[in-house]
Amino acid sequence: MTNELYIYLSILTPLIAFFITPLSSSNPNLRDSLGPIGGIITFYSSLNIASLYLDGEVLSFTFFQISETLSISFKITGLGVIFGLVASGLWILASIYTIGYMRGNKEKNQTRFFTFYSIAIFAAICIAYSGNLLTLFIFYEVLTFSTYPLVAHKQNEEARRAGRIYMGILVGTSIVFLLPAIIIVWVLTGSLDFSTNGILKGNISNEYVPFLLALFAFGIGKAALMPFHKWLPAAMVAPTPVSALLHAVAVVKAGVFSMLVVITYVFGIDFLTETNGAVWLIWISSITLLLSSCIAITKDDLKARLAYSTISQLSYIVLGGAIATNIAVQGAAIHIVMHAVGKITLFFAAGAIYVATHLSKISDLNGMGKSMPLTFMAFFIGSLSIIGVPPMGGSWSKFYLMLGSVEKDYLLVIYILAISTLLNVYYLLEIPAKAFFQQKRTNIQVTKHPLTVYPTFFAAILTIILFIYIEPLKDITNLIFGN
Amino acid sequence: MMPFIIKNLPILIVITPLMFSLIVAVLNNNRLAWTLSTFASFLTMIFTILLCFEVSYKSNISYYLGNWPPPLGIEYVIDRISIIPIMIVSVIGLIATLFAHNFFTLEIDEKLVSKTYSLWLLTIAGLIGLITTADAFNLFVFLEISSLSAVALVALGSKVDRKALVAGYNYLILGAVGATFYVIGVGLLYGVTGTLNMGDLAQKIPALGLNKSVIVAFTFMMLGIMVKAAVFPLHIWLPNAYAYAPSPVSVLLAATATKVSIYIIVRISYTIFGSSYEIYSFESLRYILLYLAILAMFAGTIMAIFEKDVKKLLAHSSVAQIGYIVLGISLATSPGIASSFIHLINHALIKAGLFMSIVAMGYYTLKRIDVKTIAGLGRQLPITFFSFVICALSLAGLPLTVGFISKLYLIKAAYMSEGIWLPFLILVSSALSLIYIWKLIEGLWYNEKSLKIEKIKELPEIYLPLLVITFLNVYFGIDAGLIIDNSFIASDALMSGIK
Amino acid sequence: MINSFPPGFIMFIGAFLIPFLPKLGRQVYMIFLVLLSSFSLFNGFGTHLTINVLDYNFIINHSDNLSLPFAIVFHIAAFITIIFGSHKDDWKENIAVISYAGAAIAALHAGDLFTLFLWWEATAFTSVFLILGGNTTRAYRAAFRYIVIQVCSGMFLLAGAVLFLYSNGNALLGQMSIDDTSGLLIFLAFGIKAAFPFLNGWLQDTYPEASEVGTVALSSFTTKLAIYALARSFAGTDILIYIGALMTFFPIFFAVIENDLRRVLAYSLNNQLGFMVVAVGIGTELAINGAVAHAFAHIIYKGLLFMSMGAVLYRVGTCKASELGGLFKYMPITAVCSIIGAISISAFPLFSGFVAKSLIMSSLGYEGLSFIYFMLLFASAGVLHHSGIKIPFFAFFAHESGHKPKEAPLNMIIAMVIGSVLCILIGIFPSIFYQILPYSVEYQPYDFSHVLSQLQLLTFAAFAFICLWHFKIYPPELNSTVLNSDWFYRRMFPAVISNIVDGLKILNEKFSVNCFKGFNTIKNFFHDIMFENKVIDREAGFDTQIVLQIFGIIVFILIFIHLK
Amino acid sequence: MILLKLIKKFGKINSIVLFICILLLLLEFVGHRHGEFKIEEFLFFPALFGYISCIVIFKVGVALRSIFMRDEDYYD
Repeated sequence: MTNELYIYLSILTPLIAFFITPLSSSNPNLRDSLGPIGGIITFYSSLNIASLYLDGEVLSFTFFQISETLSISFKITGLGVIFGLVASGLWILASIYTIGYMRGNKEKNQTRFFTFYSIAIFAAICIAYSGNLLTLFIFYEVLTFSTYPLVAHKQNEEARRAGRIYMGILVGTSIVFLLPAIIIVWVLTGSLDFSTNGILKGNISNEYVPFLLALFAFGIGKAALMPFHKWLPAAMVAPTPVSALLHAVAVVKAGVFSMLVVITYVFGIDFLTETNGAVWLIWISSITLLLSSCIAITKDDLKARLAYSTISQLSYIVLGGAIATNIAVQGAAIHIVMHAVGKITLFFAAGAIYVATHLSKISDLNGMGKSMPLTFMAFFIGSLSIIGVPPMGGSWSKFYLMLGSVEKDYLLVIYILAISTLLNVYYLLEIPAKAFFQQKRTNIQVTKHPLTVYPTFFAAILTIILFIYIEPLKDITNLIFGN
Repeated sequence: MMPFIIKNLPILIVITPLMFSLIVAVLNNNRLAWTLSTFASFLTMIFTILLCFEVSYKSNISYYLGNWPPPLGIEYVIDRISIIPIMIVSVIGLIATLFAHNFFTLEIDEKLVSKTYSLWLLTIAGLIGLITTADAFNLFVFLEISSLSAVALVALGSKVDRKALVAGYNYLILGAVGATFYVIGVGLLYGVTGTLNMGDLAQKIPALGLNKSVIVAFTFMMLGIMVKAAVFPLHIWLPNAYAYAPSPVSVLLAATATKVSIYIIVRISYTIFGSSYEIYSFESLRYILLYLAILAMFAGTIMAIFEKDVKKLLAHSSVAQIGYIVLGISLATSPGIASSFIHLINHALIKAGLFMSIVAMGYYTLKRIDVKTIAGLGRQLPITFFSFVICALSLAGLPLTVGFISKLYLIKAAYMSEGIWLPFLILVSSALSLIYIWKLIEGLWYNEKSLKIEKIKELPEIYLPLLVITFLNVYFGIDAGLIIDNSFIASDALMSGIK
Repeated sequence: MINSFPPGFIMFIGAFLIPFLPKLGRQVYMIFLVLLSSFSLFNGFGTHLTINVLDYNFIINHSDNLSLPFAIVFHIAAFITIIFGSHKDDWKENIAVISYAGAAIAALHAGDLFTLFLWWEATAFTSVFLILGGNTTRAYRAAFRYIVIQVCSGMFLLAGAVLFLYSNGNALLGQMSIDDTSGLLIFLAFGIKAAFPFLNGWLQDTYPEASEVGTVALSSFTTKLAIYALARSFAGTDILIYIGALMTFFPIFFAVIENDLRRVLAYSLNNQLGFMVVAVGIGTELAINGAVAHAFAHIIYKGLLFMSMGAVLYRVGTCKASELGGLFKYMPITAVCSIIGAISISAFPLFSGFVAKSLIMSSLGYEGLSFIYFMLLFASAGVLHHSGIKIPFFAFFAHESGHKPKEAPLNMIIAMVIGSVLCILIGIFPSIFYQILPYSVEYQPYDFSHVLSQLQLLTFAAFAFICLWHFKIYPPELNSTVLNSDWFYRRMFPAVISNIVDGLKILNEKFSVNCFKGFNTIKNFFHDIMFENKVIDREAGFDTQIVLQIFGIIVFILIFIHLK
Repeated sequence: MILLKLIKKFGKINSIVLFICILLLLLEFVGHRHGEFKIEEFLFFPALFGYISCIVIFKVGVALRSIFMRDEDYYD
């Protein structure tokens, strides 16, 4: 029972922060400190959950039994542990950074911002620890809606349009595709609970597997599979901390996490391998992966470029799931972590640059490296991690994905990963290179806020640390398929 | 005293509002009228709750009016099925009554307010009577009571907008046509079977076999009620009636009137004609209903998307939602009917909440609100806005709200009997409904005021009922067991009658 | 503990302290790092460090007779480069140089493919800053092309390694075959870095764009690392002989017509790599020795030539043959060093090139590959032409250019002198030099016929040049760009892609316009029906609607009744 | 005398080179020069090979100019 306390703790902490934040609006210091404190508590309990999980303890509890086969319940799974750790751990970092950003940028409506920020984290944690598809879906939607006020934070016409695209695609796909998919599973198996070997085997005839998987894959719009990827660039009108934590970590990771969960715990990778149900997904995700990289090259807006890069990276994870071997799924799970840390570094850096100089175009960044060396250094390291260069964490996941695709004899996938790496190099390294090695064109006032710079740098260091301390992560991913 | 009450509960729930409506009609004090009406609806609700307990272990209460046994006298039947709409009517009735006071004083001539309350209670009484009665002709009587009083209520909106008169007139004509059709059907049946009691009818009809007049009777009765229930192509009266009626009337009608009519459809098709299910080839009716429901889903939604007046928009959305409910019925399976019961309840909660928040906004701004004037209101009225958002999301079927539960079960039922295409259509239409919902939420939230309003203070007597409804929307979205279980019990009971 | 890390590792890690050091301390610190690193060379052969991560053994430090000579010369090159660059106050370049050298040295000690990949990528990502350090827009663009190509090589390596691991169960860096996919991929990865024909564009494209120091560093490590890798994994692969022969052959002509002297050197570098590749392809002990010896000598004399050109660039600001000339008067020491480098590369007896190249030529002779032999002989004459004569001649002699620069700075001169001395020492004492080669082979380069043939060949080639120049047949150097294999990805692919994209854009525009039109029509249609209500006039509409409605109901009734 | 004239006409360094060339040709007769292949042992073979290759390289290079040479800022 005491062990289950950690689940309560990690879920309730952001929720409590959500309730306290509006009450403390008159005291900005108190309000802003709720984030880091909550983050630390959540992260601490997530760590405990992880260690308990590694010890082989199965934690679960049912929050509410709606009907016999329908319940809101939580259960710790290997994938969930990873996602929970990522979301809560980066929350600490992001909340510190957010303070710097919001204050440095003198944003309005800060209380509302922080309020919805914590509810979004709450939803993400709930997704991580959800024990069945229904719970997953519920908090998936909560996450969508709680991030809307953040996306539309600026409240101008641009934000409004972006908000519409955001809601339209995310809610639309989830209602039109995901919900029926869940219900089909429910009807077929009579259960929505996750199981380590999948629940569909024997309950569905083989030729319908790809179809059902398609409903899931396109229904989970947060995984940003083409053609439902537009929301991610649109959401970039949000303040950068939102893009950093939510659109690089919580929201999109919730999407790919759901994909992985569906593939492993609902379909079961053995079943997918047997039926060849996920082969089409490999190609769709590969196409997404390449196309979005190509689009990223054409973008001059820093955040838009990062957004397309995110789309491409998300496809790595979906790809890992689609290959559906043990090692590929592990690689995908590791990539959730690695990409989260890497991309948050990049977004932090972008935000820090924006706070300091109010520049958002890449072509304006020439020579800025002299004024903001730490930030651009961090950006460089983060880029390397995304590209997958050792000794940054991103190289592990790429390695695993490649191993997975070799195992299944998808040589083409290896080449696609390689080409994507080249494209990554091209569009990510351009930014630090411009900053360090091009001449400054105009005189730009630089007013840095320290709370934006140091978290950025710390996140960059984290990518290297993750390269070295890969073992614990590997231990967890080993348990994805049960002990 | 208590045993007497309990014995007579089935009639008490009808007679209480009826009696009070007579009392209220002669009062001059508006506030007193409101208090009495509230008391009456409160009493009705208490009785309903008592009735619930009664039904839960007796499962079927048969009450003979004036102790005349069925074939001759009028029988009232309360069972696990009918208790659901009764509950809806009495609960929503109470909340709407609580909510109504400010609006009636504002929107209606002072002299007419107490009369309005009288009509109001009469409507409630009529609606409850419609549900409880097990006599086909008595049903017609209540049908007339409820629709005539509702028409009058709608027409009272003329102080605010003259169009209410036309809307009321329209409603009257179509309501009369519907009722007439119904009574023609009843007459035909009586001619063939010689009885008006539903139970008797159900027993006698199968023996008649392929009798032309039974078919015609069935058709007339169904069509008559379908007009009342505003099933798709017969919905023309609804948007205007809802839109131009005084605000509380919109709430009451939107939440209850059509639901009760749908309940009657269920009764007619499953109880009266249910045992002759195969003879009358319910299959073909089923498909007609199914396609009409799909059309309703899309037509209602699309009309709502293009609509600018908010109340009318909600009314169009009601058309679509009625489509969902009818869809569930048309599946003719136990899960299907259960899902339509679930949605019956949930939609009542949703629509009540939506109409209440919208008319509240109209009240504060003293204006009919449309998509343009709505801008920025959400920031002025945080509580109302909050309730509106919750109910709107519930309408769209988002998780943790009742709308989700009903959608879940509806889709499950649809998938189980029709395969994937039907859920897909349902979901597409509900995704489309997001468009108009989002239009409203976005408009309310964005800060581009088009109305020049002083700072508004929200009134507790308006927002408290609203919050109750909102709370119910969320509560039953999580603790949905009560609704789901009862709906399934009801649908199982109905289907067992067929077999 | 520190000893078990591969040499170079300390340089790589230590590089990141540089920004925090004062300017004066940096150079000393860097040299200190190189010395510290070189101590690890005395560890002896064998595997010194493996790390097990995720059930995979990374053989981090493995040294043997093949890696040792490369490691030695890399250290020397790093040392010379640091001295050569010490006049500059540029921490970014310092980091790049030292970490690049460190990564290259560490790569030599990788015992498995994944460790190799690690350092392979590291050399790419550190060296790109050397090119960016050119600080021109051209350099900036070139750097991007460079890094993409290098990472491409890395990706081939990774893909190959993954395949290799999967099919063999291990990824030890050993003899491989190009017959299976993994081997082929790895071969291509090495081939890109070794600037095989048609994969060579990046070399001539980017090296001349770096700063004067950067080019020296670049010329030393990347390509020789590739030669090392080829020697390790593909020794004796026949196709390498032909590839190598082509490599020696083609760049000669380009070098002749190229104007930028550093680019001429880059072509020459390519040509020299050809000799090594041929040797690796032969794969006998003598040939491998030749390849290693040639790489060793080549790093030093090519470094020397690049340094002299760097000094000229530093003082004059340009390296174009058409704008240079007559600098001998002003930069005599540089000129002498340059000439020593030129003589070395041309393989005159008593200079390092001769003792190295003889090994390769002899091994060709032993194997009886006459055609290749004469191709290489031809190339040797070419080397003399473009590196031996063209470089010093156009820079320091020819016609007066009008530039009157100062002599190169002291640190450059020191670096160049060290290089020159090494060239001569190797040339004079070949037997000592031969001792560090992988295999102990008895070989005597200095015999009568050998020396005489070489001298005849070279002097007559030189004489031909003199004749051409004297009779004014030799054309003037022109400002120009010479197309190379980089044209494919700099011109052809972009053009093709932009054409396709333009086409798609037009298509898309047309499509979306039509879609929009269609959508509007539908929207208007609905709008008309529902609001404008063309069918039923709205204001007077209620009654007519009712009539319609009732009519509808009756129709329904009829339908219902006739349903059966 | 003829020698001096030649030096004057041909330049000092060039003349030295010419002299060395002649010397090297003469050395051919001092000892037996053997090569890796038979053809190498042909009289004056390395000298001729060196001279001719150099001319060939030059000719081919000039010919290639017309194909591969572009303006200096071709890529810019």
